[in-house]
Amino acid sequence: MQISLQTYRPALLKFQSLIALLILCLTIGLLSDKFFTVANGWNVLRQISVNVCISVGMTLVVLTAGIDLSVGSVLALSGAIAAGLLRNGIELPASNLYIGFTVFGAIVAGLLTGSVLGWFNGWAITRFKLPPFVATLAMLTIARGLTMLWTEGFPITGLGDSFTFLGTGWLLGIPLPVWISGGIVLVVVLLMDQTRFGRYVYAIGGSESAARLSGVNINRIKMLVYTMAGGLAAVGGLLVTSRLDSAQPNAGTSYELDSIAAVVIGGTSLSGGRGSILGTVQGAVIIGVLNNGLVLLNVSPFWQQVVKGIVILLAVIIDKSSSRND
Amino acid sequence: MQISLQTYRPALLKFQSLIALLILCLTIGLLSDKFFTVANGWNVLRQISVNVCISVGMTLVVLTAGIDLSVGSVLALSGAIAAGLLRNGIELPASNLYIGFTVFGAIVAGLLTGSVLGWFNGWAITRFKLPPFVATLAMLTIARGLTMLWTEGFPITGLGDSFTFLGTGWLLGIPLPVWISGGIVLVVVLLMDQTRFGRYVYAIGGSESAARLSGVNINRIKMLVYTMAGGLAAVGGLLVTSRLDSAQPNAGTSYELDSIAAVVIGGTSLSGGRGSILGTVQGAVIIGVLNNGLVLLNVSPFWQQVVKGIVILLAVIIDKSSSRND
Amino acid sequence: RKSSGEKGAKKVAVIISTLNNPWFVVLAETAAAQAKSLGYEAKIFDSQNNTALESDHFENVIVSGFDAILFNPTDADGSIVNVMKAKEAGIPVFCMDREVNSVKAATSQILSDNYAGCVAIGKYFVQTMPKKAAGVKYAEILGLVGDNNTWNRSKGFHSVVDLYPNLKMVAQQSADFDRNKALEVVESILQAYPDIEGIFCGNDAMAMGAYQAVMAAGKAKEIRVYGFDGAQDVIESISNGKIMATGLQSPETMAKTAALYADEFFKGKRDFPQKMPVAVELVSQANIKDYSALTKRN
Amino acid sequence: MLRAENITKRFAGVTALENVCLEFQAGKVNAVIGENGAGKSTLMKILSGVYPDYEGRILYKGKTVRFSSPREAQDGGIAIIHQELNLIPYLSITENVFLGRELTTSWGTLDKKAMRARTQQLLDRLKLAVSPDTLVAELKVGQQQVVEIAKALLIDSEVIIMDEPTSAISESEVEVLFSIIADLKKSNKTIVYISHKLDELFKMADRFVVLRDGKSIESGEIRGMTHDDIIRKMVGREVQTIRRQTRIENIKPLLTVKDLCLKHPVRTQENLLKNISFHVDRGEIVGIFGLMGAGRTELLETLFGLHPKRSHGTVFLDERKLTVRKPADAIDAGLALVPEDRKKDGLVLGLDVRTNISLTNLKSLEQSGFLNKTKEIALAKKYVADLKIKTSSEKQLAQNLSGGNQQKIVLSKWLATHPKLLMLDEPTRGIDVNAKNEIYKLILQLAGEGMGILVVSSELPEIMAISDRILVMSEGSLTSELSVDASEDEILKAAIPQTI
Ligand SMILES: Nc1ncnc2c1ncn2[C@@H]1O[C@H](COP(=O)(O)OP(=O)(O)OP(=O)(O)O)[C@@H](O)[C@H]1O
Ligand SMILES: Nc1ncnc2c1ncn2[C@@H]1O[C@H](COP(=O)(O)OP(=O)(O)OP(=O)(O)O)[C@@H](O)[C@H]1O
Ligand SMILES: [Mg+2]
Ligand SMILES: [Mg+2]
Repeated sequence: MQISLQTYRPALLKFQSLIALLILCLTIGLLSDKFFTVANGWNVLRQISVNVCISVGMTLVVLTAGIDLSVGSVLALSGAIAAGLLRNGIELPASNLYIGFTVFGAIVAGLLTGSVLGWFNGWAITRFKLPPFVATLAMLTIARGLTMLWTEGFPITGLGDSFTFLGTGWLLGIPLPVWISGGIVLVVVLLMDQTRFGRYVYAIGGSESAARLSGVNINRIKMLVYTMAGGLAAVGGLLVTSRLDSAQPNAGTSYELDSIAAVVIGGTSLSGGRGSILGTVQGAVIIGVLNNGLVLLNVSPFWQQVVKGIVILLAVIIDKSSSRND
Repeated sequence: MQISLQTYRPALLKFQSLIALLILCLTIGLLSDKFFTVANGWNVLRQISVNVCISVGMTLVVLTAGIDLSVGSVLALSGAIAAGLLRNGIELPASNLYIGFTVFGAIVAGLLTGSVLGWFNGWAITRFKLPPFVATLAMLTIARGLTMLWTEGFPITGLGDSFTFLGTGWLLGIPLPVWISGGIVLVVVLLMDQTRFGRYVYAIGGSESAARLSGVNINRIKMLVYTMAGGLAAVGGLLVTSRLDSAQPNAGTSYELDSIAAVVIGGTSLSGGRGSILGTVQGAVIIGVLNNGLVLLNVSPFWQQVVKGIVILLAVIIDKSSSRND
Repeated sequence: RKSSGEKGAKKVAVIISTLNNPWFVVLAETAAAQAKSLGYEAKIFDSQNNTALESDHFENVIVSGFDAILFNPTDADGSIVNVMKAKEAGIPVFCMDREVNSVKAATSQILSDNYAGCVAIGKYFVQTMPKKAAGVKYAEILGLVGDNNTWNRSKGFHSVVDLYPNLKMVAQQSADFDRNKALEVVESILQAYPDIEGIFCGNDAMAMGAYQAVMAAGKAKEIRVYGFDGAQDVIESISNGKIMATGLQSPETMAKTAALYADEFFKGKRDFPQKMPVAVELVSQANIKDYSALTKRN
Repeated sequence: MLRAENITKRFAGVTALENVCLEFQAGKVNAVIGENGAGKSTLMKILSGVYPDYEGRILYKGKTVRFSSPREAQDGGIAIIHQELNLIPYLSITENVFLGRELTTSWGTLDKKAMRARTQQLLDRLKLAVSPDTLVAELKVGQQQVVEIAKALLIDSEVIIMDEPTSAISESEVEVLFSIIADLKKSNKTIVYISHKLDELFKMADRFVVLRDGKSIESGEIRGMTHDDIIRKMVGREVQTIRRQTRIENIKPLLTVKDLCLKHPVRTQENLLKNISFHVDRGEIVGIFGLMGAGRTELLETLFGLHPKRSHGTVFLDERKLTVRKPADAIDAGLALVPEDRKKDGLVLGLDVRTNISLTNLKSLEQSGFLNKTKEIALAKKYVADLKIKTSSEKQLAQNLSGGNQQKIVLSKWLATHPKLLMLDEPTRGIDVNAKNEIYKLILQLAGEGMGILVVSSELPEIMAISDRILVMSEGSLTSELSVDASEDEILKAAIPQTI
């Protein structure tokens, strides 16, 4: 089992064209002496960890030539379910039953929620051959509606220190969310590079018919991919909830755009088959550094959006022209 | 010049599989006697006219295998520019110059704004070979930022009756926005079905390399398509602004999702080359009827989103299975 | 950490829940302008109604050595953690308009009371709606259903209105605080319930949209529209007799007070009132003359 | 070994197979012959589990089987090389060869080393000199076909179906494939072989089965048959093989190319085309022969304006200097290119026949800005009739036609522009003898009308049959110019690269 970073897959090479990111960091660093500090480094990494979790799942989906618009709502519902169960448990007045939840139980319930919603996306897409855009758009509104119903429109707060530790704690000098998102990246990179599953994901995106003729069980892989995307959105939901000590009913709104942006800026093609997890991480870092830098540099909020758009354009243009010379 | 509705293009046939829409209308009609009234009919048509304008442009873009995420912000900026010029004109304190704008002048300026932004999208995409997702995502934030800068975050109101007539007036018993969106649909259907331009759009989406070898100037067609999408978003912006008698800085937020939803529900493939304008209109009508019906039936806002998601899923499933039997 | 700011002028961060609504733009810009006029550097952060983004802002603000935060929270509960973070870093936080549900977190909270404001509107609503034996129908337009301001306002309103069984709410729909959505929703409501006689809207943008729908339906005479916020165009509309009433919560007063508190903090004052209520004034057809100055504001 | 009984398969509107009965024997090479659209590929797809729903039954080793997926057929020992290339472009050769049957370590992770080594062996055996790590997208069509063959050889199957395995590869690779087939035959495997190259069948096959219009017509031993016998059985009537007869010598030169060079897209020091100079006369057919990767496709593409930034040299058409910056310029000047990869570059598969034919020619169909559909339909119908395109109507989607008919559409769309010079890149790849003859006839007729024609082909017999003059390319240079009387040896010698 050799891990070949300097390897054949051009998408991985892509990660080495970090020039755009470097230029961005250097520029911000020159303009603000607060940027290159350890505290700010952890800051940026902690801030992007939610987007990284979601975007890793999104990358898998996009690699199969699909898309998942529901990640933001799934994030919200998973976080709300975990918070609600932790806070209130389940009461069944009819049978006079009360089930309490431990932190661990609530986390498992949150992850399950996300995975089930993701599984449902996959089911609708494979069973009815729905365009992923439509199926996950429907899920976007359904999961948001369910979140509203579950929370009745109010945030669920007061979740206790052991739960909030997840989003705010440190371990060996590194914030816990960074451990979690880093761990997920590592596992999924291995999965994509070292297992059949990874191969099949690339193969389906490259040519679904050719993959089918080679005996790949297309539907099973797609179901898995969407389920994973849902599960990873749930991880993001748990992180957000625990970081804020509160499940917000409108959490995650428009996260799908941020996450697809990270995927695409990271060089993964929306038509599938080409791209990499590490590229996506790079994309998420670019977005995170940009958000952080604009604040550090005191750019006015209205100008921020203009600058952000222009920098994203430039980053991708630089990235494209630098990787062409490889 | 014969218009063949019952024609060869299978995507046009798609429009004939109206079963899902019919079922939807009948169900709502059975539950509310207010649905099938003339007034409500105009209501729905007027409400969807903005989405129809945007979605016609989006259909062109999607047919070339692209996407335009910037329509909502372009709509906002175009409306704001028109409203601002109409209201305040241009003052150049340096040269002591003041240029006033007539309603017509302001409308032209709004349309120009949208077209220029669209042209810029096309330029970034063809010149730097950027993925349309990235280029138009950048434009989404840039145009929103420019709108905020132009309006300083405040709505521009008090635009006068001759301007608001555009969005609120009636002509021959039909609301003006319906005339406008209907006219646009007619013109673009003719364009797609009866001209070289339309052929080239389908050819590029079907196989860019084959189109290039056939002597199609790919870049020119793409530039045109994005420019049109921008211009049509500007029409939408003028309609919204004139209807509200006010340019809202946050107008059009997340309209890109509504519009892509109309396109995809209407049967146009996101990978390009297949689909039709009339299908998109059908998609927009489904969404509009749904929004209207849920309010008529006074479904609770919490449940609305859940119901909306489920109905969209069902509509596309029914549509798919009914068109398969054609 | 605090020494970093000592070199030059002190830095004040203004963190605002959203700039997508003119009311909050005024709040933010007044706070920043006031801080600047007191000789401090000031900088506005837009949380875009997103508590997680707000949390990012707090972290960035703490790292870049700001000395005080004038804060308009996105959420009463979700924002507590953020305020606590600043407190731990020794940075005072002054809440404006919206509160955080903790007495220990913020240095001081300068608040307008949405609930009480809507109680006042509810009372005025009951007074001004027609009284008929058969009952009177009305509709309510909610803001974003996931926003707790939406519910504070709705509850304040209903705490009064629900005591009068003659007033029947036939439709309760959301329009996301958006003028265009409100216009469309009310258009549809008017199809289903053409006989309503009042519409209560969760903010003024929606009230304007609702009024336009009512006008277009030719029912401006029969249907009374009520808003909340004190936006300028609604105050003008009240003076023109188009809209019945709104709750005026003055963003300027709150912003100026917060900036002055920060100034006093820098000069050594520590005993601030935990809550400093700023009354929500009912602006209505009855008392609009008292507010004529506001309609001239540009 | 493998028997089909009364197989019927219907697609929407088409009956592709009707009561087909046939048998394939072990230890033999069984050739399936038939015209384009006869149903050969469809039958093979049924045998290999791609189409699980059909009528009739299949007996395999004496037992009735019904494969519900390609996977089941593979596990049962039936491997297939599909006619359509079925590789994943952005995976490497190794990854493609092992797709669906990856080797894993005891950890459950991929055993990349073992797979790479095994692929290297296969490539060595097939004499394909590229690294197993190369992405398939970077391979030329011919090389991709070799990878397809490698994929089928990976598992030790009882039955190996080859659906036109040689349509894109050149003589030397064909030789390699034949020696492998001979080995397989020795180990008593069943080989099912489909090809439109009749010479191959005589060299290789033991038995033949004829399909015509979806029906099984006849089967028997190859021995004792002649070319004409086979063709008669396929087509159901006599067909004359076309050969270039005489032509009027040296009229005016039409195309003159001087010192054409083309830089490598990445390694800019290197030239893919090295100082190419030649000419084509009016009414002349010039054949360009070369081995895979000789640069023939690039030559045609450069002339057609696809690489304006990387190329230089002078080109004259009708004694006027030609500046071609993009295909539209080339079309306006009177050039036409029938590309090598008809599915990707030649056609828009999702559009119908009419739209494809008129695509190059829409300007002439315009009337006051609108397309004249009556004219367009007439144009499409004319070419459907002239070129005998087999299609249900001109509204049929291009993707539903058989390969030969697709190629005729590509030809139609270019003939509709009335070019002065027609460039054809592998014009008869995957096309049956009958259709091939029709295309040859057409080429000769066009030349007779004064059109200049430049044909690239990897099939020597084809080049020799229709050319007036033969150019040979090797490694980006023009190595020889020969007359049609040249011997095969001479041509091949010029084509073989000097540097190894
Ligand atoms: N998926 C499909 N849908 C509709 N018709 C089809 C489909 N596949 C094949 N056909 C039709 O079935 C018939 C047989 O096609 P098939 O591909 O088996 O021919 P073939 O003998 O392999 O021809 P060739 O020599 O060109 O490869 C043709 O008329 C073809 O148009
Ligand atoms: N895009 C490319 N990048 C790198 N090398 C290329 C590219 N295109 C072609 N080549 C190389 O250029 C050389 C000439 O290729 P070309 O396609 O012109 O050959 P050909 O004679 O037409 O062969 P074939 O019979 O396979 O079509 C080959 O060595 C090929 O590998
Ligand atoms: Mg075939
Ligand atoms: Mg070639």
